Amino acid sequence: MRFLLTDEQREFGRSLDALLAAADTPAVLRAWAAGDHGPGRALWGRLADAGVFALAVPEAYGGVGPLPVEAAVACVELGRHAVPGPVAETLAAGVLLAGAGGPVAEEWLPGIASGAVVSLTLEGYGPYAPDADAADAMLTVTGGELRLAPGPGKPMASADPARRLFRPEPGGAPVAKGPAVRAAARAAGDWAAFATAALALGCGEELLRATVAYVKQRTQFGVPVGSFQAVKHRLADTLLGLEFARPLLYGAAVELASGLSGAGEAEAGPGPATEAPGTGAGAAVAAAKVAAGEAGYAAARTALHLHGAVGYTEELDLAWWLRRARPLRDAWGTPSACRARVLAG
Amino acid sequence: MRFLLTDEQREFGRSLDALLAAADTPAVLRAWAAGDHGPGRALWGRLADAGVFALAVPEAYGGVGPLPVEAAVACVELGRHAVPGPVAETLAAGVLLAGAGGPVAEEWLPGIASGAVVSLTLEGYGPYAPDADAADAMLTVTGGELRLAPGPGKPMASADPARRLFRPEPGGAPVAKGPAVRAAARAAGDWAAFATAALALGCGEELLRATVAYVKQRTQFGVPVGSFQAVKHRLADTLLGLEFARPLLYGAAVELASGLSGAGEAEAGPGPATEAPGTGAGAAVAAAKVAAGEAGYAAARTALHLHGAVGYTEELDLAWWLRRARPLRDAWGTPSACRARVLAG
Amino acid sequence: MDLEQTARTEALRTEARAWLRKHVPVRPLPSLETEEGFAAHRAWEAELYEGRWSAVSWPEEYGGRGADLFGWLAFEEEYWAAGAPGRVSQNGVSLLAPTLLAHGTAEQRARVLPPMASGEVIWAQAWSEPEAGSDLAALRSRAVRTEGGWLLSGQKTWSSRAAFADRAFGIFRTDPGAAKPHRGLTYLMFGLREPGVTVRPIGRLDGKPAFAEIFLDEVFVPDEDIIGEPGQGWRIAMSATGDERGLTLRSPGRFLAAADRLTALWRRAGDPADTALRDRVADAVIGARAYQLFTAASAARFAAGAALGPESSLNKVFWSRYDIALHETALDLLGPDAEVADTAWAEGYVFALAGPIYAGTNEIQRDIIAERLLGLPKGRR
Amino acid sequence: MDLEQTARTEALRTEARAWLRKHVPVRPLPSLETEEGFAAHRAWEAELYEGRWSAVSWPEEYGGRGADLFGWLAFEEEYWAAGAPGRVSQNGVSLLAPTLLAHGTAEQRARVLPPMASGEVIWAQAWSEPEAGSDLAALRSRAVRTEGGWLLSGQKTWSSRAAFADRAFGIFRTDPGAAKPHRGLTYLMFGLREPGVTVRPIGRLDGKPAFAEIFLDEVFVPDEDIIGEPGQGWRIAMSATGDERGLTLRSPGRFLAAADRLTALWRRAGDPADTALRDRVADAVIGARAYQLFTAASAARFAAGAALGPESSLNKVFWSRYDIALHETALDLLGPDAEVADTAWAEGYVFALAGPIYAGTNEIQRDIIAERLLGLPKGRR
Repeated sequence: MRFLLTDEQREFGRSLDALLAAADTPAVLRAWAAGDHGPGRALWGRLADAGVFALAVPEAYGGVGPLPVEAAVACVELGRHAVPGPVAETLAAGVLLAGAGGPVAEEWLPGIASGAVVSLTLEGYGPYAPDADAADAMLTVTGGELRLAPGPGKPMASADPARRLFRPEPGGAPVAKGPAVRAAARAAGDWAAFATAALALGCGEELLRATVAYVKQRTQFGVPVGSFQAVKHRLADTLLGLEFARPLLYGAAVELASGLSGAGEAEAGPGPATEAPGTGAGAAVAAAKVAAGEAGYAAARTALHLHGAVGYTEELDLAWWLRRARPLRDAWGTPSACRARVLAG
Repeated sequence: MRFLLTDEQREFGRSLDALLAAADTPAVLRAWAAGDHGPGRALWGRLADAGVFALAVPEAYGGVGPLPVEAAVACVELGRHAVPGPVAETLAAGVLLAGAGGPVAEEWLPGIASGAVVSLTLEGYGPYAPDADAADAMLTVTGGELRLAPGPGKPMASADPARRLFRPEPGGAPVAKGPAVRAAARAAGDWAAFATAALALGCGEELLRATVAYVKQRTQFGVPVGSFQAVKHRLADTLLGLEFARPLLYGAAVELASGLSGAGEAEAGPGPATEAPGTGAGAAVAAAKVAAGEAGYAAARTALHLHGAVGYTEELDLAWWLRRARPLRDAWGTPSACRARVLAG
Repeated sequence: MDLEQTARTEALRTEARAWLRKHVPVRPLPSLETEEGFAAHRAWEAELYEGRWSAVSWPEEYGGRGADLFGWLAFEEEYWAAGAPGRVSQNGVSLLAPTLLAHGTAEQRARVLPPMASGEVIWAQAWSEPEAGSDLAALRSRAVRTEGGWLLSGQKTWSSRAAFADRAFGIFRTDPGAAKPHRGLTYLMFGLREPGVTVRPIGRLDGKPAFAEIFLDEVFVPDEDIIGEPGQGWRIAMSATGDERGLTLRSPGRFLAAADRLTALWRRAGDPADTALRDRVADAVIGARAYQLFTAASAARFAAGAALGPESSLNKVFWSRYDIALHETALDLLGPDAEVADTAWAEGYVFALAGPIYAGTNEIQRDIIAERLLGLPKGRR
Repeated sequence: MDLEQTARTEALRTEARAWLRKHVPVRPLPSLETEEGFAAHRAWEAELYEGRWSAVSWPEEYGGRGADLFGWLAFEEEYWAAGAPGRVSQNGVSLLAPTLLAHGTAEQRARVLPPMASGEVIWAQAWSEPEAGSDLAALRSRAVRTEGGWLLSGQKTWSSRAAFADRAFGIFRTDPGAAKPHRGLTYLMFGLREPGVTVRPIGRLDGKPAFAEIFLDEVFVPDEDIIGEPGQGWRIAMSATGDERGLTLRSPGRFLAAADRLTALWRRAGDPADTALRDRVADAVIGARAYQLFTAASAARFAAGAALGPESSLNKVFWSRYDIALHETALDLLGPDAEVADTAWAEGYVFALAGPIYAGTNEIQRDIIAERLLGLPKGRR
């Protein structure tokens, strides 16, 4: 038994960390929030070169996937560095299109593997496609029909300014339909939740790291704030939440991997996703999502509180992480919806 | 506006406190738990002499009630001193019988005012009549019919050893029935919940007091345990819970008083209680019950934790309080049932 | 024990309700934390002043109604129940004004209070400094004596709404050699558009310039704008954060109205089968009522002459937690729309998040509760 | 990354499952914390020993199966899933035995371990003293050198199950003049029925004599019952509370089984419309899985040679909170029957309440997490 990342997987994470640390993501986020998607798109290109988006795309379409463990490793790093854009949606779109197959898969999957940006809505989840204005395509699935939305519709501001919300405009001809699309949409929903859980975990890790660093140097009453027991215990609880979410995330990755590998042929073309609602992978993803989402949000509440007034502002780069923890907690399955799913199996 | 106890009310509380402090309630509790109700019955007699049980009995039947504010004052003291026996049930029986009227009221109400012990079950609440083995009467209301249960049935142990649970044996002829009984049962249920809330608040107060005293003298690592910030903050939160439950309790008392005074004639004989489910008094009682019940239970968890191993034993008198906080939280309306009632109005 | 109000309080309530019904804007004003919204709220203060509602607890001579605490509580209940706008003059009315009434001169009161109440002059607080958050004794900004007044230099921060306000008040170090850091501080008022003042707005998490940094470079303050004696600033400031301040920082009326709005949202949008959310809505209703009654009891004790002291720490911890829980519940009720910014709930949530941080962090409040209400030994914290 | 087990682990699991299916008593044994229940559990240990299941991780020569951590985890999952009885030999098997295996002599191991595994000799720990709870360095009980051994005097307390146990182990002060209080302590084993020993049972909150005080008055301990060298007691005791101990104090199998029972209770007795309780049941399921996977990852790192150290503090805080939350959920599901004592859930609840207190209070664990995992400065606490 080896419930540990391999050396290669850890090295993959470290290389993404290095890439992103050098990328000045706060500057990229500021541009993205101002409507300039150029630096963000360029960063996506580099992440695609590093192999991130190919992880959800089967080999037959120019990818290397599906590789959920590696996807979790990657999304934790992207979350830690607050990469803007519809990361979870694009990975899920890879799974959706691979499951749907046909011309639309041929058309879009190689692009996803090499850095195309895709937003997505699925029946049964929230109505908003994030960052559709920055996306090359916006997919929707309703009633077992997969469509390319004709336009993004009117943007709405999110609590996270580096994120805009769109209700896909209705219409557009179906590009795939039937039971394969339904099954693929279920698998894509699980992947979107799974990737979002990983982003939330990474986001929480960075919030904790930054807060620990802050309370070590910030003094009040002549001593570091981090020497007060109330502060220490709150940070200990924050770490506890994150560290017990992490194994659920990787446990879900293992479940997703075993589900997918059991249906090898589905990777090469249309075919039923192996798992029905309520089976292992879906429940495992839901468990990971609720734990990581809540832990990331708790980390944000802790970070905000322990930074005091300055944490309540846009002054620190920290604000980018603070504002996305809650959307990540709720996207692709609120805690309540996830808890219901855990027991539905 | 004067949302404060009068001097007389405070003096009443102080005198009960003095009476109970002299009564060695832990010894009374030990006897009660061992099945010897003598010392407990004697204490009830003294409490009746002090006017406690007359507070729920109208003047026409030898009482001075209903006086809910004074009843709250009294029950907080009885809770602080962990008086054994069906206190809430006996007070509620007073309200029930006063509302039902007729011969059964004539027969039992004067006795209640002077120290008779009565247990009670009401439809819509839990099935157990506590301490029926120590009671002079056990009342039940089902289907709008008030009965004297023929016997207490088989006892079951409660988590609080100074309390036994009985399911009243079925049967017995109805001694009153009809809409007046239904209305009286509703009012009695509110009174039982209200008195239980006051007992819970008093229980929590004593748990906090004892714990504060303990952590001031207990040292670890060379300093009083009470100087650790984690300990201080936990005790501060415990106080907060109790202090914000208290005004809800007295607020409910005021609501009960205004409901009752508006139906003055009901005090002298059968007549509808003035308030229907969901109206002010019921919702106010439910709010007080959930707040006091949760605060008392939180105080018990805090007390147990901060006393460390010795708090986990029967060695300290504290154990009598620790073990009743949770039954008081759940009796006559669990937190969940009370929250539903708050919104039902 | 009763909850009856005096006839005077009830008359005030009735009059307020009638006036508010006629005057409260039908459409919500734009956010108070924007330039446009600030102006709209300033105009609303003028309207309130016109009706003598902008500072009900002040003496009548300055535009108030001489209402006692119960009158103020009743007015606040009516005000927020009517859905009336946020109070842009709050810093002046509830922080500076009590200080002036207690420690100012008659001339200062007559000069400062009426334009404060009318919204003509909006006041910002200049309290915190970058190195002095919870630890006010670490203040460094200084006032140096000069001909006919003082010259202020230094930096203040977290000044709410200073981006759009007119004047500010705060304490400054006038005697750097004082034996203890709490001494040698002086309470001063100054104009935010005077030479030497630079105001740099600070964006709140939601991007709104809800507060600012104030840089002061030899800003002249005439003697007439000192409150109390030089060197008494700390004592004066602390007395203003005392009993009544603790009671009036957040009125129960705000939370009663918010709990009502939450209940309405739940009845409209909530899944009745979702008892997890139902329980949280109930807790919001219960908490608002608890806070209302707790405050009523405190006000009654205060009116009877009791000192409240550290009780206000209970108050602070309660409402700051309550406010966040209420808004989190609302956001969870909204489902996917919770994420949409620029809604009243989203703005209220961001506002609530500051609660545990400002006006004494909740850690400090809980230390005070433990040490001063429970008598636990002081630790090193 | 995978969750595949080795063939050896799976073989152990399969064999355990088959054996347990045949042997686990159909009716639950009486409570372990009563005299009758203690005897019944002792007999069950003999049956386990017969099947070589009472100490799977011990070497085969002492009655174990030489199972590694994964084998032990798999066995525990099967054991608790089968509804098998609580382990009356636990203190000996999981606390004293690892110490003997690491620091004892071959003679001690051969003499002590087999009767421990068979339940013939049940061991109690004699660790805490009245004045030394979390602060073990304050231990006062002493061992004084005598001909061929030592004489123990003093008082130990919170000794789990000492009321019915046969022998005990603990550390005693042998050198009162040692420079530091941690030095001068010696690890000893002694009989609870020896002359000079008085055992006073202490009732747990539910009245059961779950632990006891041990009074020692010149109790003779022969040299053969010292573990390690005199003066090394602290070091030996600490090494036994180290890595593996942190992992094996509460097995995930216990909580997986408890979460399954809770889910079954909810499906049977729960109101499906009550999402508030549903969410808490889901959290129990999620938490058990999280703990299982967290432990699996720790075990894998440990097997790969890593030191776990303060990670076990995360573990302790997690399971102790989890256990209480799970039992509170069960009691809330039971409604009015929650109050009835002597049910399995009620006994489990009382047992769980001790979690945050023993084996290092959760306050101390959180200090360790903050200081050693997050690198925060030591405070005065």
